[in-house]
Amino acid sequence: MERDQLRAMLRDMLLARRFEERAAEEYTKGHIAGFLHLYPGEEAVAVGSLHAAEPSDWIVSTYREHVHAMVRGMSPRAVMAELFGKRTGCSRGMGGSMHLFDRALRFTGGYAIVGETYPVAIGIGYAVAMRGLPEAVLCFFGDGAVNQGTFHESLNMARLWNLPVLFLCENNHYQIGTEIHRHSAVAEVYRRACAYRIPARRIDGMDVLAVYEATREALAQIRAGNGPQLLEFETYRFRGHSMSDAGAYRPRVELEAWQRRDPLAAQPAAEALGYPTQEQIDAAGEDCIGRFCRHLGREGVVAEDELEALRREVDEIVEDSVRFALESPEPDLQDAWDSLYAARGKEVLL
Amino acid sequence: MERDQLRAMLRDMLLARRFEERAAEEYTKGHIAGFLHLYPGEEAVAVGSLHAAEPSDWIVSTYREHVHAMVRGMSPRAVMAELFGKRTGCSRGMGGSMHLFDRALRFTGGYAIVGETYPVAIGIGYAVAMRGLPEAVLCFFGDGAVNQGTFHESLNMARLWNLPVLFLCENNHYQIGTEIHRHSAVAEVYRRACAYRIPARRIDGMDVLAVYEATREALAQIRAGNGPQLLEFETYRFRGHSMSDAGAYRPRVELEAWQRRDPLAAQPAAEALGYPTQEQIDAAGEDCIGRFCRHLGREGVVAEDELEALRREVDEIVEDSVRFALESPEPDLQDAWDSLYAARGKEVLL
Amino acid sequence: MTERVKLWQALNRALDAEMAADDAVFVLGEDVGLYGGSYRVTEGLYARYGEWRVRDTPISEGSFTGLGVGAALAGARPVVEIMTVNFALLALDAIINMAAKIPFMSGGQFPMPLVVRTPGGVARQLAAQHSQRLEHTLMNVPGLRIVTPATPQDAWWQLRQAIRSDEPIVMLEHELLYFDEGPLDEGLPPPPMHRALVRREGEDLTLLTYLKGVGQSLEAAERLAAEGISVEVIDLRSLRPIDWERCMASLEKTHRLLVVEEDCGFAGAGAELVARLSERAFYLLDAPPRRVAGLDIPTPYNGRLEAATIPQVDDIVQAARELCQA
Amino acid sequence: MTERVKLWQALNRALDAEMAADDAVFVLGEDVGLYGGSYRVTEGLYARYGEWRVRDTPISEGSFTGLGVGAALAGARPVVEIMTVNFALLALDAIINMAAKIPFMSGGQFPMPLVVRTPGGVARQLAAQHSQRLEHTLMNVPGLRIVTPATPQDAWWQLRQAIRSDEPIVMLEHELLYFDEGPLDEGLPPPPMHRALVRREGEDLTLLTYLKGVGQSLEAAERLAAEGISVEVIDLRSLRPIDWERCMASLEKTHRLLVVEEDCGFAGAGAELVARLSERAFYLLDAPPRRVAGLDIPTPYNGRLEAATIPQVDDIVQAARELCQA
Ligand SMILES: Cc1ncc(C[n+]2csc(CCOP(=O)(O)OP(=O)(O)O)c2C)c(N)n1
Ligand SMILES: Cc1ncc(C[n+]2csc(CCOP(=O)(O)OP(=O)(O)O)c2C)c(N)n1
Ligand SMILES: [Mg+2]
Ligand SMILES: [Mg+2]
Repeated sequence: MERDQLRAMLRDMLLARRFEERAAEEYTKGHIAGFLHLYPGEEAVAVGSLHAAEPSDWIVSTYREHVHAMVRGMSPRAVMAELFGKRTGCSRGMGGSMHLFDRALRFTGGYAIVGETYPVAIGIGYAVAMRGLPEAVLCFFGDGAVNQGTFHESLNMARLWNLPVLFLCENNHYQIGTEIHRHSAVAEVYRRACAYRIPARRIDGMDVLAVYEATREALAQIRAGNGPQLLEFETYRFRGHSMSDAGAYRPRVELEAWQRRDPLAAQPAAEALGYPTQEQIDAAGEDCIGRFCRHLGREGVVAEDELEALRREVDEIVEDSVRFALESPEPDLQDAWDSLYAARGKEVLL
Repeated sequence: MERDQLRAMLRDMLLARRFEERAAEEYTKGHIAGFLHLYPGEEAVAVGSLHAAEPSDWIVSTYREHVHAMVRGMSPRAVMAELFGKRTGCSRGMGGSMHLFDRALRFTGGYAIVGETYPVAIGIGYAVAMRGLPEAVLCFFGDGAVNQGTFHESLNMARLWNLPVLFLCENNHYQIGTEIHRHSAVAEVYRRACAYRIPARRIDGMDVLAVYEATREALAQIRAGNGPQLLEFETYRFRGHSMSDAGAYRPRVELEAWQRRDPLAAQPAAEALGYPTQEQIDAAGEDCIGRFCRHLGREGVVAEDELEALRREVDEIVEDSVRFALESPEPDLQDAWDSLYAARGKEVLL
Repeated sequence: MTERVKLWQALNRALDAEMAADDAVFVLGEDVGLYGGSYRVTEGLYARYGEWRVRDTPISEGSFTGLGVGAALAGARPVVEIMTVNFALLALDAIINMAAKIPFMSGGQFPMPLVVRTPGGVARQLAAQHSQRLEHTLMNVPGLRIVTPATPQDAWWQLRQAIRSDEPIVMLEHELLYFDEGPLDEGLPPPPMHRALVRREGEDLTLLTYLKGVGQSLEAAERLAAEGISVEVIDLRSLRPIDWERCMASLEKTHRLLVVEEDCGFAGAGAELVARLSERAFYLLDAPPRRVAGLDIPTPYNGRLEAATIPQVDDIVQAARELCQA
Repeated sequence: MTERVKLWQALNRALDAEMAADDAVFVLGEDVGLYGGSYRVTEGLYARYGEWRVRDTPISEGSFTGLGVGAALAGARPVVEIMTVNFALLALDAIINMAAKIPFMSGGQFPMPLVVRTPGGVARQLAAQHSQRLEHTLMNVPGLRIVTPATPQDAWWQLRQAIRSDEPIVMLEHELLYFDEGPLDEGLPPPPMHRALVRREGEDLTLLTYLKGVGQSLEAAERLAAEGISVEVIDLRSLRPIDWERCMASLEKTHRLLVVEEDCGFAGAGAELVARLSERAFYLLDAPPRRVAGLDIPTPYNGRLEAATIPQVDDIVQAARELCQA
């Protein structure tokens, strides 16, 4: 892989973590409201998979999608402003945290009803396949979303018509407070794909390079016309389900064990954020991002001082996004009506 | 198996065929209206499976359920009268062909929205399991119904909580006009159960004894506390989907090939109904009901004259049901309101 | 040139015309292809346009309606057929929470050129689960538009307009109207999609209705004319938006309001009609407004009872008579 | 003995009381068990009654609501919690086509002792997909009953009554009321479940409302009293059936009707209220009836805009003022 790309991935991961922690702060201050679902712990999934996608591909995501949006190319300003409900937000302040959209980036939302991403994704895939285009659709969902009927219905249709859809499960083992063994009769999500003859693999979602490679291969298969694929990424969220969830249902030891595998924990940044120290992580043995970092070091991609520089860059970007959001104007009611009727054009209704 | 039971099964199959053909006639005469989904060709499934059930078990069926109701013990009178929309019908004329109910028989409907039988069945199973009773639920559905989201959702919960539910797929290879390979990415329905760790088998649904044995074994497993099971019965409907369907989408050769495997075609009765002759069937080789009949002959269960007698008995029962239905009174509007508010009892609303 | 065609044929021609004109248009639903559609609406299109543009689906209403939403996001123009509106209960998340909200939630970035066609109403003894009417549920959804063609000419006009619109539109069709015949002139310029049309002019009473109610009301008006009661029958043609100006203009003349609807009366489509016009035309009305609507009971299978639970011409005649005496 | 409790606590106690009294009663829904319920309503019950009677479910609204239907058929008394009403769109087939119709379709053989509880309404910047109001949809379903407790006392009474009823009942709760405190006397004998209650007597104006509208309307009435306008505030407590007699009695006194509802105005719950009362109280009304309702637009995320799309106390005050001047 290109050195620039590796660096870009590292940068995106650092940005993602910083952005989300900062959003949490702003939530506490009351600048952000509603449900706020944060991504810390899961960065390797969005970063690895979206770096493997082409600009002509389409992205469909959930309510936990700030990082997907930014890795896809949305500016942190547009995302933060949307979280603030400002007119300069990517959805003009109408959508908020759970409904990020960007037509130019083919980022088609931002869905907050669990299980909606499947039909949207196969619909886009259908439009693509009908026209014979070389595009693919990346469809994100959580482990809890797998039990929604639309999973079943949509995967069946995806295979039946060989639609170019990559199903990406962010298996963080929890459906809010319900652990996967308590919500799924089969806890290995990838095994469910057998009911539709969809090729599927389980990947270590804490290993950004493994995520990247698996996604690249799956997309290659899809572009070769072989129909849908499914990837399950095992990961973990370090925070509560949303800002209103203290996460008391998770054993403390479980949280700590996963934090040791944190893709970012090996970074100096981790300390500042209060995550385990380098010593603790080293002592914990197998650490997927430690491996990524050693790799980066060995290849001379990122030296220690460069890492520091990256962190500073990322900090500044996030601070800038907060300033931008704070200073941006609020939308007015006319913006709301315009949003609702934007597609009406010159159509005369009555 | 007891000789009486074998005879009873044969009788039920003959009755089923005769009843349905007679219902078709009455439909043509205008005594029955609405949708009328008939069962000819599939008798071995209902008869084999329901003979294996206990009176304490629960039955949940679809809109193609006249035969299930009668095999379960509902009188042909009550069923025919319901098809006629009469007050003496099992649902007082409110439900009609698609909504047969009988509380005493634990026959809980008659559902006309495809995919509804699963949640109803797991609900009954839940109530049973919560109380630790030795009862099981038989849940019928078609091959087309497998693609409804409720299949997925319900099977997951059934396994998760080890509910005592037997899922019985009547795979007649068609969802109205859509052949199974055009509606299901995996055309072997039983294979879909793997996504829920539910034990599943595919059975020749034209072989009433195989259906019976498989059901008995599955129910034994369920009663032993091993959780849900799924059986797929391969079968075929000889008529259109409903009375308003001419069935033009099916290749003629396909229909004939399956008629050769008709569980009833080996019976003298078959000729009278215009189905293939004994010679044609013998020439066709492998005929599952021919085997059943040879078995019955070999064991001395049913001699040729007894068969004739059975046919006459069945004819008379069906004719009686038609007379009864014709002569029965229609419900009035008060019956309708009483049906709606039957459960209100002494409750004061306002 | 005016021909006489059945309503299903007018829909069929509208689909054909739009599919020929724009290859972004495609149709999907259960048995719309090889089988030709349960009410023949898509007959012949499969042979003509192939399986990608006329797609037979599994029984997965929630997801194939959602598929329409996704396809619309990617620039296609899907026409989803939900075999009957009874199954639309399984697709309401796609219609209400996705199709109707995405354009808004995206700040206006994404148009939603989706049409959902679905037959409904009380047909002939299909019993409670197959006699659903969902007018009211869909009417309360901002972002959605609802059209209700009652004639072949409207079916032709409104389906073409709906396909060309960039907003999500539900077309409610009535199962008993498909085989009704009426004039169709393909060349006639269409009125706006949501405009109400006066089907019969009258002086004494404004009768608002839609779909199957139109024919029944015209029949009732004919009989009432013989008694000297002159009824103005307005076919709403659209339930969201509603052509209030047309309704008000009529009330200014007649001062009496009767609504004929097939759905259950309590909180049905007629509720909004009566409510809004009571608010707006309060000083115009000479008598209490009235609804002739379905009874508040699930539909019985028995034929006579079924008929007793939905408006009949007699009911309309009687209500109109009483209203004019009030 | 009267205590002060929060509305969620009253619901919690009602569940506890009924579960203790009858072991056929069980609760199910997402995170109702180990987690204790997203709005704390089921807190403590899991520890007390175990997993079979307090069941955490997967995200499968359609099927676990249907599970409730099946369990009710087999004699259990399920209380299904749909985490929020927004997800009820996925469960409408179970509620409308199953729960509400089975007793009827079976000719009255099967009771349906099912309760579906679900929080809804516009809360705090949850955006369009999470600010759904489904009053109108459920109101149009014969066979269903709908209660809307606005106080801890009603929550306690109505949930217990609902669990004891053999008909399917949907309890709509408002997300912003759970943490409101109010008096609860567990021993007080309950009024009938669907009876409307006058929360404040008045002479000039009848104000009908429910859920969050009750508190807002009382606040408005207080302000209006200072201006000399005397408002009778009626908490409907039930949207199906509606206590028409109570409404009529009030109108006989006040001759003016104002409806306050949070759902979108077009074809919302208020439509039936205004329509029916315009029909029945035509000769009583001195001024056009009026609705203060949500705007017909999906709910924006932005906080100020969100507030602008739903009724505020100011809106009620102004509407009442104008109505009394009319
Ligand atoms: C249909 C539906 N039911 C319930 C919810 C409430 N809810 C929001 S997120 C969530 C858990 C989803 O878990 P998962 O799919 O694993 O995603 P994660 O949040 O873990 O990323 C639930 C139950 C919802 N939004 N939609
Ligand atoms: C949800 C829903 N969608 C569509 C229909 C219309 N419909 C009735 S039966 C049927 C085909 C069902 O096929 P299958 O499950 O194989 O059962 P079969 O009729 O072959 O016994 C369809 C599409 C329906 N009743 N319900
Ligand atoms: Mg999860
Ligand atoms: Mg079939």
